[in-house]
Amino acid sequence: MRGAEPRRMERYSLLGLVRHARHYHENWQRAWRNPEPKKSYDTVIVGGGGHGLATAYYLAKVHGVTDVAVVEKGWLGGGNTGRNTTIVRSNYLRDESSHLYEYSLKLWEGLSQELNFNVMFSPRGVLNLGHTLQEMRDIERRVGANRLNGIEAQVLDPGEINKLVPLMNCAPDSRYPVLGASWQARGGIARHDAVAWGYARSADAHGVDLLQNTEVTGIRCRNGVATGVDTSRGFIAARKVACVAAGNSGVLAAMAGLRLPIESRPLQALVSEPIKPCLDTVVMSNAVHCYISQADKGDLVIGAGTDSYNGYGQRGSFSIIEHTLQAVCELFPAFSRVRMNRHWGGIVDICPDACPIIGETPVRGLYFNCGWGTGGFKATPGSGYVFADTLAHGRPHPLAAPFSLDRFATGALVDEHGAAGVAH
Amino acid sequence: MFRIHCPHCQEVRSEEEFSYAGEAHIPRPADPSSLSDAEWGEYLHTRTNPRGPHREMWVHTAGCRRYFNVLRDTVSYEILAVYRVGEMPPERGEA
Amino acid sequence: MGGEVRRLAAGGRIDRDQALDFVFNGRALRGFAGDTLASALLANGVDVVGRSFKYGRPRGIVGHGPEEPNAIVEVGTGASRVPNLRATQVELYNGLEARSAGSSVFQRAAGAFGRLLPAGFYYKTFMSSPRAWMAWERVLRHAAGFGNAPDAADPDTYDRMNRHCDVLVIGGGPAGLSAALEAAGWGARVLLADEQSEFGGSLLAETRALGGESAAAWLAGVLAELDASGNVELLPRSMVSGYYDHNFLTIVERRSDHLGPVSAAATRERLHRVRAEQVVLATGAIERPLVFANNDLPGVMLASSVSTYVNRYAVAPGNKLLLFTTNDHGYRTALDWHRIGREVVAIVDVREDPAGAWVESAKASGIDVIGAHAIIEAVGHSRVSGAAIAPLQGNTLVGAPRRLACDLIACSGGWNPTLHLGSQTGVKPRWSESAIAFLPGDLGVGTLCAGAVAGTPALRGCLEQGALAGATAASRAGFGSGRTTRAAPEVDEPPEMPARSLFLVPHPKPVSRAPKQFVDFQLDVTAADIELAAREGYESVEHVKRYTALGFGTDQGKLGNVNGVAILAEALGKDMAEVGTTMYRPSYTPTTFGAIAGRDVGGFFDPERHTPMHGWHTAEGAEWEDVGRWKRPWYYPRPGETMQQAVNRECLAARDGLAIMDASTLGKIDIQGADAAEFLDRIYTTGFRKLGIGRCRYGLMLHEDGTIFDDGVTARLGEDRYLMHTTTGNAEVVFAWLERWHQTEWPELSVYFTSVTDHWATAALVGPKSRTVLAKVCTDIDLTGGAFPFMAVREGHVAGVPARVFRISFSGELSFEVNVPAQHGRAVWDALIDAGAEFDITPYGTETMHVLRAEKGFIIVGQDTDGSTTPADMGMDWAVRRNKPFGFLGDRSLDLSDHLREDRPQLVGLASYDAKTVLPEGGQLVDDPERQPPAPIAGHVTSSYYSARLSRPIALGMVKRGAGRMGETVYCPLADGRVVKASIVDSVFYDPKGERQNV
Amino acid sequence: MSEPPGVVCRECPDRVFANVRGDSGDLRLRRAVAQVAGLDLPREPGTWNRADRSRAYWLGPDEWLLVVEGDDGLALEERLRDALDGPFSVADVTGAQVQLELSGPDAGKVLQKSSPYDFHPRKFPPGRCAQTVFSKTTALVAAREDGAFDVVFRRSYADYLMRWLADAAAEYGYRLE
Repeated sequence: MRGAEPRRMERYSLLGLVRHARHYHENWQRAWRNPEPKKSYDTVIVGGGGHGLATAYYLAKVHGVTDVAVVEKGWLGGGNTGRNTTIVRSNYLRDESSHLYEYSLKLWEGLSQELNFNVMFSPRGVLNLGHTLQEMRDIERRVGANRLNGIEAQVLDPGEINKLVPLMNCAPDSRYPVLGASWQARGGIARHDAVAWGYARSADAHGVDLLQNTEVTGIRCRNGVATGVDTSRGFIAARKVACVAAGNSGVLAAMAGLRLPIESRPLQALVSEPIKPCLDTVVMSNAVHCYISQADKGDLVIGAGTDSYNGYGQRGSFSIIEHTLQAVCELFPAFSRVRMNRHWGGIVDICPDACPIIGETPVRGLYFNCGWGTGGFKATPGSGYVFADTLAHGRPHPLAAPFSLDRFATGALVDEHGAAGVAH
Repeated sequence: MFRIHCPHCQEVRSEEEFSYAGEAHIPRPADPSSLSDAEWGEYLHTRTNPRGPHREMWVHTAGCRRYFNVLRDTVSYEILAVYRVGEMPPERGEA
Repeated sequence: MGGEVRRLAAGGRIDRDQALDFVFNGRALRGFAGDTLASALLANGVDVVGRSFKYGRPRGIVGHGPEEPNAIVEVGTGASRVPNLRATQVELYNGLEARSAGSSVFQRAAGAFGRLLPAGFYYKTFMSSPRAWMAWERVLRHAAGFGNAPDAADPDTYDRMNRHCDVLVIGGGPAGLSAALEAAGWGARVLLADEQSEFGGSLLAETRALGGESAAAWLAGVLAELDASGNVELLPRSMVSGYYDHNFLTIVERRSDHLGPVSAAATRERLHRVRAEQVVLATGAIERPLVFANNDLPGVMLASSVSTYVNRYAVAPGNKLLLFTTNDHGYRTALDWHRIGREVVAIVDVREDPAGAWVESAKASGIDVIGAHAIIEAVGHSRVSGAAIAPLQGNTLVGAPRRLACDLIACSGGWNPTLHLGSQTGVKPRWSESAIAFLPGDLGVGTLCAGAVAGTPALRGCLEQGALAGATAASRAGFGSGRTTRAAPEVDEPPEMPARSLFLVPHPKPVSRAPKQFVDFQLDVTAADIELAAREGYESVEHVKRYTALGFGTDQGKLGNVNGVAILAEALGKDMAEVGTTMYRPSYTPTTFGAIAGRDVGGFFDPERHTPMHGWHTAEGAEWEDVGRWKRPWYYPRPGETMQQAVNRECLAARDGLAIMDASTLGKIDIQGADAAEFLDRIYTTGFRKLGIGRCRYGLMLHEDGTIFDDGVTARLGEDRYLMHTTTGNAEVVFAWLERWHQTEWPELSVYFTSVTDHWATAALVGPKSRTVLAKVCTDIDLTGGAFPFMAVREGHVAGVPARVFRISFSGELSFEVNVPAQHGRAVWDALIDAGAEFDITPYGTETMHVLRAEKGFIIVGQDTDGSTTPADMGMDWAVRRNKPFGFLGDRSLDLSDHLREDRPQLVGLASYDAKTVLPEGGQLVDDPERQPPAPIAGHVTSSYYSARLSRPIALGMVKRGAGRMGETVYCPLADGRVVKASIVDSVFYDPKGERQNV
Repeated sequence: MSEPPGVVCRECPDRVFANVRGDSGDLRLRRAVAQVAGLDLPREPGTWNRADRSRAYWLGPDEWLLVVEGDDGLALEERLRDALDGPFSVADVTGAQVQLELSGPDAGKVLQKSSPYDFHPRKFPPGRCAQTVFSKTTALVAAREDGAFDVVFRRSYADYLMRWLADAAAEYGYRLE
C-alpha cells in the first residue's frame, strides 16, 4: 500500500521567507506534484476538495496507506471548499453530531501546525441568535447538551451580545428582537482555500497522487464489488473507491447504479467590499435568516440560504440574496450603505435530516462521504479523519457509525434541522 | 430567477409566485404495510437528483395554488416542459 | 497649488457657470457641474489619490469609469458615510467631502519589506503556535480594508421596482442607442439603462462627426427621439448589476447621490428587477493597460481615459505625454493631446513598422512615432517624470534602454470587452486571437451583443451592429421583421493597421527581480506574483486568483484579469483559451446592500399579522409574543406587576373566575365534500368517519416519516362539511399539505379546502363563570351541559352577530370559543368584556395559555415535540387508530425499527424536589450529576412554569424510557453550576379526570 | 396641495365575499351562481366578470371569489348553498378580505413596486385579474375599465399593506379616501 516515494516537504516559516526573499522567491518548492495517473491504486478518492484531500492525508499519515490517488475533475478545492463562508463551530444539538463536529474542531485548533500551512483558523467566537421564545428554548437546550458533551458553550443576553457586537441592532422594538444567543468562544472562521492547499501539500508529500483535471466518467463494479473508476484520463483500478464530491454525490452514485437520499441545491453567499474591522465575531441568526463574519481582508462574508429547488448551476435565485441583505440591514442598520462586491453559489448535497452520510454502500468497496448540506466546511478535518479510518479498516469509525446509509431504512435519523439552521 | 408557465393560469409567471415541491412521479405505495423498512425508506427519502433533465413538482403558491409538473434541466435551468399532475412529460428529455 | 491648474480654457461637457466647491483629504478644491470627483481632482492637479493596499505605494487615477482601481474614496461622514467609492464614478456636487481610503502605518512600512511579502506569504508564516495567528491577525486586520463602515443606521431610503420589457438595452453608447431606436421603432417596450450620468458612452468624448453633425448634436437628436417615443424608458445613472436565469436582470439606479446629502424623503437608490424578453448587451469595452516596471506610478493612465478627460471634462492630466500603444486606437489620444496644444513626447508603438492613416496623421502633426519599442519602466517618485524605452523584437528586448522625459504615460494595450454580464449567466467567454480579447460566449436566443463588447472596434460598425441587434431583438420579442429601418450615420474612419498583443513588457531583469510590474493595481498583484504562483504549483487560473488575489478587488479585475491570464499562460506554456478566465459574478460593480434590501427593512422587514382585536390588546398594554408572523398578546401586565405576577393573576382568573383570550390566530380550514371524512381519515392519525354532526375531535397529523407535524381540533359542521383547526404557526403549511395530497395523490376524492383563518375572529371565554357570562350575550344557543356538551359546536348569535361557538378547551376549564366573522370581531370582543365585567373578566395571553395547558399535560407541537418525535414518544397512542382501511400518512413509519426502540425519549411530568425551583425550559437532564463531561443525557425539559393554582413549579420533559420511570429522580445541571433535582411524575398535574372542562 | 395625487386609494367596506369551488364545467354550479349573483363564473383563467352589484374573479381552475356589494355574507353563503347541487364548496370569507381601489396616473407604478407580475396595459387590460405576490404577502389584483385597479388581500395583513402602499406611493402623492 505504498504510493510514490515520499518527498521531503519544505518547511514554511518566517525564516524561510527571509531566505527565499534573498533569492527573489525563485526557488520555492512546488506545493504538490502534477503526476501522471498510475494504472491502479489501493484507494481512489473521487473529489479533490477539502474533505477528499483531508481523507487522503489521514489515510497516508495515520494509517500508512499511501497508494492513494485523489481524482479531481477541476482544480483542488474548486467546489464547495472554495465557495463557503468558512464558519467553524461544533455546537450541535444531538450527541452524534456534536461528537463528530467537536472532534473536528479539536483538529482545527492545531491544523496549521499539523500541516505547516497557515489555514488561518481564527477562533473569534460564534453567536447563534434567538429571536423568539421557542428559539431561546432551543438555544438553552442545545447549550446544555453541548456542556454535557464537553463542549464549552454559554447563553448570552442581549446586553452581553451588544458588547461583543456593538453595531448589532438589539433594540427590543425591532420586528424580531434579539432575545439572546448561544456563544461558542472556540468557534470561528478559517481561510477556506488554505485548508485544501495545506492538506494537498501534505498528502502529496506522503506520496498521494493528486490528479487534477481528471474527471470521473464511470464507476466500475463487478459482482457487487467496486473495481475502479473510468476517468477522462483512462481507467484507474482501485481496491476501494471513496466518493467525497459534494454537489455531485448523486451523479457519482448513479454511475454505480445507486440512488441516495440526497438532493443537490444551490447555496449562495456574498461578500462586501473590504472595510475596516467592525465585526469581530461570527453572527448567525435562523429566524432573521442571516449569518455574517468579517474576513481578515475586511470583506463582510455573508451566507445566504439554499434555494428550494435542485440545481447544479452554481448560481441561485436573486430573491435569496434580497432576503439575506434585508436581514443584514435589519440586524446591522449601519451596513445598509456598505456595498456587495460579489455573490456566488455552491452546490450542497442535502440529506433529509441535515446530517451527512459516511460509510460503505451496498456496493462493496465503494464508500461515500457526502450529504454535509450547508455545513461541511467546519467538518473538513474530522470528516477526513473518520472517513480515512473507515476506509482503512473497512468498518465505520465510531464517530461515523451513526451516519451510515441504513439509518434511512431504520428511521434512526439524526435530526439537526434546528442546530444546522438555515445554512451555516 | 425562473419564469414558469403555469398550466392552470396559462400565463408565464415569475419564480417568486411558486414553490418547489420535490421530485415528481413518486407515487405513494398502495399498501405501505407490505413494504420492508428498506423499501419504505427508499420511498420516503431516496431521490433521483439528476444532473440534467429533472421531473419535478411545483405549486403556484401565490397564484392558483395548483400543483403541476415541470421538466427542468438542473444545469442550464432551462424549463423543457410543463405538464399537469397525472400526465407524463413529453418524450424528449426522459432519462 | 492654486486652483484648477490643469483645466483647459474651453471645451468639454462641463457647465462652467456652475462652480462647485468640494473638499478632498481636507483640502478645499473647486470643480464644475458635469465633473466627476476624478476629473475635478485631476483638474486641480491632485496626483496622488491613495496608497496601495499591500505595499502602501502612492497611486493616482488610472481610468475614468468603473475600471478605476486606485481612486477609492470615502464620501460623507457619520451615518451617511459611504466607503469604497470610485472617484471616477462620483458626480461632483457642492459641498462634497471625500477622503482617500485609509492606508495604515503598517502598509507604508510594508512597502519597505515588500520583498518579504510575496503572493501567499501569509500561508507560510504566523503559525509558530495555535495562538500565534490570533495575535498576528489582530495586526493584519487593521491593515486590511479600505474605507470605514458607517457607524449608525442609514438615514436614507431605498426602493424596488419590478419591470417588464420586450427589449432591455444595456449601455447607452453608440451601439446601445442604435439598438434602442430600432427596437422602439418596431413598437417594442424598450428599457435603456446606462451606468453614467449622461447617455452617450464613448460619444461623450468623441471628436469625430456622425452623419455630418457633431457627435454631441447627433446624440441630442437620438435622445430626443427616444424620449418622445411612448414605449421607451430611459434609465440614466443605472448600473446593470446582475444577469440571472430566464432573462432576469437587476439594475441599480442612483437617484440622489449626485445631489449631495438630501432630505430623507428622497429615495437614494432604486433597484429595478427587470424581466426582459430580449437583452441587448451594448456594454462596450475597457482599455487594457500595459504591464511594465513601476507602471503604477501616478501619471500612468489609460489612453482612452486621457482622451476622455481632455474631451469630456476639459482636463489635461499632465503636460508632456508619452503614448505607449499596441494598436492604432491609441493614436487618437496623442492627436487629442496635440490638438489642445500640449506636447506629445512620442508615440511608442510596439509594432514592427507602424504605418497607415493614423500613423500618417500623427507624423503630419509632428509627433515622433517610435516603432518596435516598448516602455519598459516608468521613472519618478510620486509622479511620472520619465520613462525608459527599449527596442523590442517579438517579446524580446534587443537593445539598450534609453530615457525619455515626460509627466504622463498613456497606455493602450488593446480592449477588453465588458462581457461580465454575459459571463454571469454561466456562459464562459471565448478567446479570440484575431480580436486579441475574450469575447462573450454563445449566450443563447434571449441575448444579443452589439458594439465593442462583441469585439467590434469601429464606431460605424458599432452603430450598424447596434441597430441590427435592436431590430433582431424586437423581432424575437414579436415586433417587426428583424430588418433595420434606417441607415447608420457616416463616420470618417480610415482603415486600421492590425494591433499586436503584448501582455507583459519584458525588462532587462527577469520578472522576479525587475521592479514591480503591476497586473492588478488594487490588490498589488504583480507579474512576479503570478509567476511565483505557477512555479509553486498553483496552476489553475482559479488557484492563481486565490493565491495572489488577482481580480479579487472591488474592480473584479476589470483592468488586470486578461493580462494576468496571459502572464499565467506564458508561465505554464499554455495558450489563452486553455487557461481561460475566472467566472465573473454579480455585481458588475459593487451594489449598496440597502438598494438590494429595498424598503423591506424596519417596519417593513416582515409583515406583522394582526387580529381584529389587536387595537384592544395594545390599549390594554399587552406584551407581545411573535408566533409566525402574528403578534399575539403574551401577557397583560398591570402597573407595577412583574411578568410572573401578571401570569399568576391571569391563570387564577381562568381557573377560578373568568378569563378571555384572543385565539383568532389559530389556523382554520373549511373542508367540504362527500369524501371529506375519508380525506381526514387519511391525513389524521385519528378517525373522523364516525364523528357526529356538531361534534369535535382532536386530531394528530404526522409527516410520512412518522414524526408529529401538527395537531388541533376538527369539528363536523354538516354531513359533508368539517372545520379543521391547525396550530398558529402551521396554518399555511397544513393548508398546502392538504391540497398537495388531494391534488397529487387522491384527486378522486371529492373534497375542497378553503382557508378561513382570517375570516373568523375567535375569543376563548374560559373559567367557571364563562357559561353565565356568555349566556348574557348569546340567547339562541342552549349553553347547558346537557344540550351543549363538551367537544361540541353550535351556531347562533353572540352580541347580535352570527357566531359559531365551540365547547373545546386548551385550558382544562369550562370554556367556550366564540367565533364570529372578523369584521365583527372587535365588537363582539368588546361585548364579551362588558358582559364579563361583573366577574372581573381577565384577558390572558400566550404565557398563561401555556401554563394552563401544561397543568393539564397538553402538548404544544414544536415545543414539547421536535423533528424526531412520534406519537408513541408523546404517550399519545390513544390518538392513533392503526386499523383504518386506508391507513394514514405516516402510519407505516411508526413500525420502523428505530421508532420501536425502547430507550426513546418519552413525555413525562417533572417536579422539582424543593417545590420552588422552576426548571429552565430547554434544560438538560442527567441521571448522574457527578459525572464529568461527556456525560450521557437522560432527557430535557420542554415546558416549565410556575403554577399559581398548584402553588409550585410544574414541567414537562422528554426522558429516555421516561414512561417507565415514574417516581425516579433526574438532575438538571444549571449554567451557574447548581443542580436542580427533580422527580419524574405523570404529565397531568391538574384535574386528571378532566372534570372541570366537562361540566 | 393643488397638484392632484398620483395615487388614490379607496377602501371598499361595503362588500361581502364568498369563496366558491367546484368543477368549472359543471353547469349546475354555473347556473346556481348566475341565479344568486346574477353573473357567469369566468372560465377563462385570469379574468373576472361583473354584473350590477357583483363580481366574480377567477382564482384557479376550480375556484372563484364572488364579491357582492351591500349583502350579508352568511346569507349569501346560504343562498348559494341552497341553489347549488353536486360537488362544490362555498364559504363566506367576508371577514378574511379587504378590498381597495387604487386609481390615479401612478397606481400602476405602486403595483409594480409591490409585485413581480406585469401590470402593463398591454399584458393586463381591463377584465384581467391575477393572484400574485404582493409585497411580502399575496393579493388579488384586477384591472378595471376605468383604468383603476381592484386589490383584495387578507385582513390580518391590512395594517402592514396600508402602510406599505402609503409608503410606496408617497413619491407620487398619495391620498387615502
